[in-house]
Amino acid sequence: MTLHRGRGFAAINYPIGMNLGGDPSQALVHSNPDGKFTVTLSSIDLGQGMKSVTRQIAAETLGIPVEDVYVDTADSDTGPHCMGSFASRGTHRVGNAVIQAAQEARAVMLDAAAEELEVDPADLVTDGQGNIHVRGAPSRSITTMAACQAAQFRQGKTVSGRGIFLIPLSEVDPDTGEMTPVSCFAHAAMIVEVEVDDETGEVSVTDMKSAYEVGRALNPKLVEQQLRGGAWMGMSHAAWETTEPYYPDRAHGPVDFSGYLMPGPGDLAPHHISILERPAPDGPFGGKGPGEMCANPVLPAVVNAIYDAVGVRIDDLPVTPEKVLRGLRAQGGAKPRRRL
Amino acid sequence: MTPAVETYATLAEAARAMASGDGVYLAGGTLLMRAVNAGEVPRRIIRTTDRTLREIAPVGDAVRIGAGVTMVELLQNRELAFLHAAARQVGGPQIRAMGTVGGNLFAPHPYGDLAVALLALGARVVMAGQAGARPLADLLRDRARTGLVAAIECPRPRDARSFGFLKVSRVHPRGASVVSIGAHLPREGGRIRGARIAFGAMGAAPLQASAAERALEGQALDAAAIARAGAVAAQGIDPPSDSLASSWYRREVSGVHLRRLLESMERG
Amino acid sequence: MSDGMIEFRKEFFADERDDTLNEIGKPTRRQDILGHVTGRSPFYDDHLFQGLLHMRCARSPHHAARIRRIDTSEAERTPGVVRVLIGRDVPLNLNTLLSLLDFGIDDEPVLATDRVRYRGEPVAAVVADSEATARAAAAKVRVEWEVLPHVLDVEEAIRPGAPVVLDIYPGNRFIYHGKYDHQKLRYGDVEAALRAADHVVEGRYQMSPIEQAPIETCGAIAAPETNDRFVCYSSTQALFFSLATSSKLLRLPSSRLHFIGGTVGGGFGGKVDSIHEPLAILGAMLTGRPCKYMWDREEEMQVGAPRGAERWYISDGVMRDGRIVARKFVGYFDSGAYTRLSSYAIIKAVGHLPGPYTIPNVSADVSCVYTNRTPATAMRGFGITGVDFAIEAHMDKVAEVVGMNPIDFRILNAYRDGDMKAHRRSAKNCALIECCQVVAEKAGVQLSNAARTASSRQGGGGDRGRLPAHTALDQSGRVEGFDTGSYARKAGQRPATQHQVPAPVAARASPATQAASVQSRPRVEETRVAPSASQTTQQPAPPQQHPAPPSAPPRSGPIRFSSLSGFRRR
Amino acid sequence: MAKKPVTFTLNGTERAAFADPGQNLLDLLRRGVGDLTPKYGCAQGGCGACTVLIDGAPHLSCLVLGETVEGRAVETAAGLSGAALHPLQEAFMVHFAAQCGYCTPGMLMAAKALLDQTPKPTREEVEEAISGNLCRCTGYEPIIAAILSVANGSVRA
Repeated sequence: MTLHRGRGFAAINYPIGMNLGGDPSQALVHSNPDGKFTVTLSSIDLGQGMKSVTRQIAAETLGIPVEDVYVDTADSDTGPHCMGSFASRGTHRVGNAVIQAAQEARAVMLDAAAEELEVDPADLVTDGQGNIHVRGAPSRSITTMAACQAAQFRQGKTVSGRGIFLIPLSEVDPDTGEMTPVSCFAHAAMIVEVEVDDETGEVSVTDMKSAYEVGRALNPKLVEQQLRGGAWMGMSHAAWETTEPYYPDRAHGPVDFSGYLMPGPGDLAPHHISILERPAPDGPFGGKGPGEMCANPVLPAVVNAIYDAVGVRIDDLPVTPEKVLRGLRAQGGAKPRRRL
Repeated sequence: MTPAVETYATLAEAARAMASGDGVYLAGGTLLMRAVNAGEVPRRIIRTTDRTLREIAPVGDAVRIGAGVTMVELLQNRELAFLHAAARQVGGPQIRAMGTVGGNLFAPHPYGDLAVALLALGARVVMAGQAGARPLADLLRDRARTGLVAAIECPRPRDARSFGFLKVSRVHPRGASVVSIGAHLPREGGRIRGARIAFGAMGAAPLQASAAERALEGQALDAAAIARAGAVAAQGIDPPSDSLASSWYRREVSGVHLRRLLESMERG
Repeated sequence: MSDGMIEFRKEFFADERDDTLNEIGKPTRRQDILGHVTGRSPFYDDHLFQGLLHMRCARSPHHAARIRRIDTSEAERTPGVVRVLIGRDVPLNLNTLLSLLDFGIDDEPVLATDRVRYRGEPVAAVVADSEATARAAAAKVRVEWEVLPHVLDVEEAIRPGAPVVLDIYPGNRFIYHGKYDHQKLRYGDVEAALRAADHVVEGRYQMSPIEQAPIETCGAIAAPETNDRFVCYSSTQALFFSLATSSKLLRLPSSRLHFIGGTVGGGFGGKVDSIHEPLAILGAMLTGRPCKYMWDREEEMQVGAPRGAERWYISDGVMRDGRIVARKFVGYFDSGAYTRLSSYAIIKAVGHLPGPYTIPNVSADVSCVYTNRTPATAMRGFGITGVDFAIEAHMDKVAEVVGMNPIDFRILNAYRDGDMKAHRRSAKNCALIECCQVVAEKAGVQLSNAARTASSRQGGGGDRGRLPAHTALDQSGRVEGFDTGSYARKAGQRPATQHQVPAPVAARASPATQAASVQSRPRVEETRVAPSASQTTQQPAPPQQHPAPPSAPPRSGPIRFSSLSGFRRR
Repeated sequence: MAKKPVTFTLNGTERAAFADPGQNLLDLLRRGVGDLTPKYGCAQGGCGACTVLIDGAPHLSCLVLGETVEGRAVETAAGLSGAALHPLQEAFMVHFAAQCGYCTPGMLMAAKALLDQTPKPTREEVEEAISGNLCRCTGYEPIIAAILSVANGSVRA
């Protein structure tokens, strides 16, 4: 037996959001009398961190600490419309809606503060710690709590805001496919290292080195969650998963997790991630959406690495030991390429 | 549609209750409760709290293992160290805490890794209410019509190095078997006497690789014998296809894995 | 910020970023993390109801069959069964998901009445006082089947004489723009460029069907609420999508529906289809009791829509120096028995081609093909993952043919700011080259000098930014008699029948500019943010009579107003 | 058809419930007792989302016949924390070891079972201990890191 090592490369870009019906999302923001804010959405947190990233976006925009914001979603009686959580659209679309709503609420808060401080609201800034003060004169300040209280108990203002984000539908030309599919793209490149057993066709992924360009990592830990978990899923798509192991035949479709294969904790490969940030001009603070593209480079990188290791091209996913073994048989054994 | 659950204090009572044929015995639950959850509900679920089912005791050259002993209990017993490699490969920690030795004999393809080891070791099955024991191989040939298993009597390999176990799966550390192999190769004067090779996931139930056994019988465990055994490993075996592997693949690699197991045993 | 496993390369594009923000960029803990680690996060099944009923479906064992008769009497007699629903109990038993966005023809029943088109298609839904009873009774629904021929492979399905999956699509392909049986991409003259290329490299790639496999299975619990409404706790990924679908199928105004969700045990695209909500609500409507419809794991894996299979053929024309001069795609999405979202995935895929590379001649013919398989739907990377696999596996082969290092080869062909893309918009905000460089550096791969010094911000545009002088067009796959919604209506006309719900912030209207530019003017991709340049109340067009497609099923009533999008269809 | 009374301790408190014939422990805990922390993921023994400890050992509550816990001690994630969080919970927060959170209660119980027996596990032992629990979001790495951080007393970011 010989274990053959190989490396494979892939690079991708990824469109953020959809070109469907304008792909809109909305947000409402309002403050309690004590200056604690609620963001109301109907967006879904599937684990990607919708509640958390919109909370940070709202806090940044309002100019208050993140602890002073709570995101409430998704109750159709209170949350305004959102297309949904898919197509890597959440951070970008909902984030922009939240910015707009928070800007409107912030403007009221600053108006209220200005009235209390008897200054021009245009001269006011927030310090992100719960205070509003005159630019260049920190002593002339009021807390965000006092400003919101004043707005609601003395001045008769609702400290609230409404936001929507919409990219009008771009028609698609039937003859040329001309369209504006989306407004921004995320990027990734990856080298995957594999070991291939030339007697059994078994493949193990032994290392991943990636670079992901995400616009801006609004929360670096949430981004890391997506990239790490997503690359695991990409590896899984490459060499484990299928509902139809003998596609297009429908026989032997798995009905449980013994038959539906995914890499276990003993199959993990170290994944060295580099994050690049080229802000999207229309993204919330430049953010794009890392949630889907993270998986994509792994699939081709794995098959390219297998070719590098033993010279067998697997063009049908998933890679199975059987496909590799048949490929090895067909070419009379391993033919390492070692191009990388 | 809703089962009657009957709990008996003794194995004998449970065995009598089973005699009518419309009951299913509940051991660790990992097989039966899954079926119940999926709507395959027997009229009667029969169980016993009989402690003797949990006993492990030496019987001559063999160890008698109560059918109700779980994988975890087996793994905690030093007398049964020769079975640990196989028991450790059954399911994840939860399944090992629940699944029993008796239940493993009835696990459908591709499960039943412990049974593979037991088959290779020539274990015998003690049925409730019956004197004596019958070969496990008999029970595995027809698992549908059988009584209630009280215990397994498993011969202890005289030399720990004469027994080896290997499980091949596509998910680690817990995955169902592409193939599992138990090999018992007792040696007398350097020659293999009474070779037993068992395969799991190569048929509806664990089965013996007779051609490989014949190839090894009377031979020294050397490279030539190992190669011959590997080459004939799948002879006469028609393994099933499933989502883990096709029949073709199982046939192709069972010999490779057998060879690797034997080589590791040769190295000791 | 680097612990060996992750690093932030702040030196790239630093001049385009303001890194002095308060909350953005901080590793703040998740808002929901305490709920998660204490097990208190409320998933849809974590709401308890007194007198909860459970729903299970009886399903087709055949890939394709005519239904002669459905006999539910034995199931109904089962003790504990409260009600058995069949197709006629569904107020509007025909839907296509993207009808909410006026895209596609209604094609899929909630419960099949006369035909089944995939193994596992539901024909009846049993509502009973326990899950076990519902399961047992579902097995007692008797159906007289007349088994029909079926087709499981995309390329077999489009051959003449193949069994027709959906009568409204006799060629087993979705119809785009009422005009073609596939979506076209035409940019330059691919055939001429392939002839002129030094090498032509061809490949065929197959993406497998994949289950989203969230650990929480899909489902919904509906209950009568006070004041003649229904509350629905749901695992949906799209609250208003599911609400609007329910509203349409149950003929209930959206104001009578109260959807609660937002805390979902994984989705990955598998919780968009809005299968459970309408049936659970219907169960509650017809019994007056809370009703839960939840898939078990086997249903999740074999009945739940997977990421569909895709087959791609790629032909590249490449010059000896490594420049790709032509790339041609032929793609088939296996949509399964119904459309769900595959029709749109193809639009998304076509807008993505030829991947992140600047290639002067590109064409694609991509078909949404119906087969007698489980309908496909969205999954992480929908429309992109499969073709990216094909493109990047192919790139590796082409790099080898021209004898280049695979990373040098990517960088040589990478798109840069100002380049013209095949969908006829200028590229901007590119960063592929930098990602390639960072990976090469980390892996110790020696790049050529040109690749090492390349930049996404330099060298693009100019000739690379111009549209091709000539684009070869054709009429292959032309069909007659279809009109599949506003998405399809491009052919010079403006969308005819859409209304936007006037949203409060959209009051400051500016004229909508949806002008069609077929293949002339390049446009920079720009986002119009609603308040500044929003598309708003367009004039309703005069009612338009759509020609009925061949043997179309009866459409769903004269007027529908979607609470999701406000689109109206006649 | 009669329901059977079952008495057991749940997170240290004596509880009584009526089990339906054939009812699994997962359903008994969730609907009979109202402890919603064990989750339904498959009812096949494949995902571990329903993991509870019975007499200290990890079990798949979906495969345990409800009435058989009579007299036994059942622990669920609901019992992990009182006034303070369990160190594992703290570690899962610090290490971002949960995304959707659905597998988390079962994962925590599998980890607790490990650390109760083996306070200083190796990475391989951690992998083994959580091998019966599926996570679809994280790729396991942060979960392993969180568990190891408790073992080596360095719950840290």
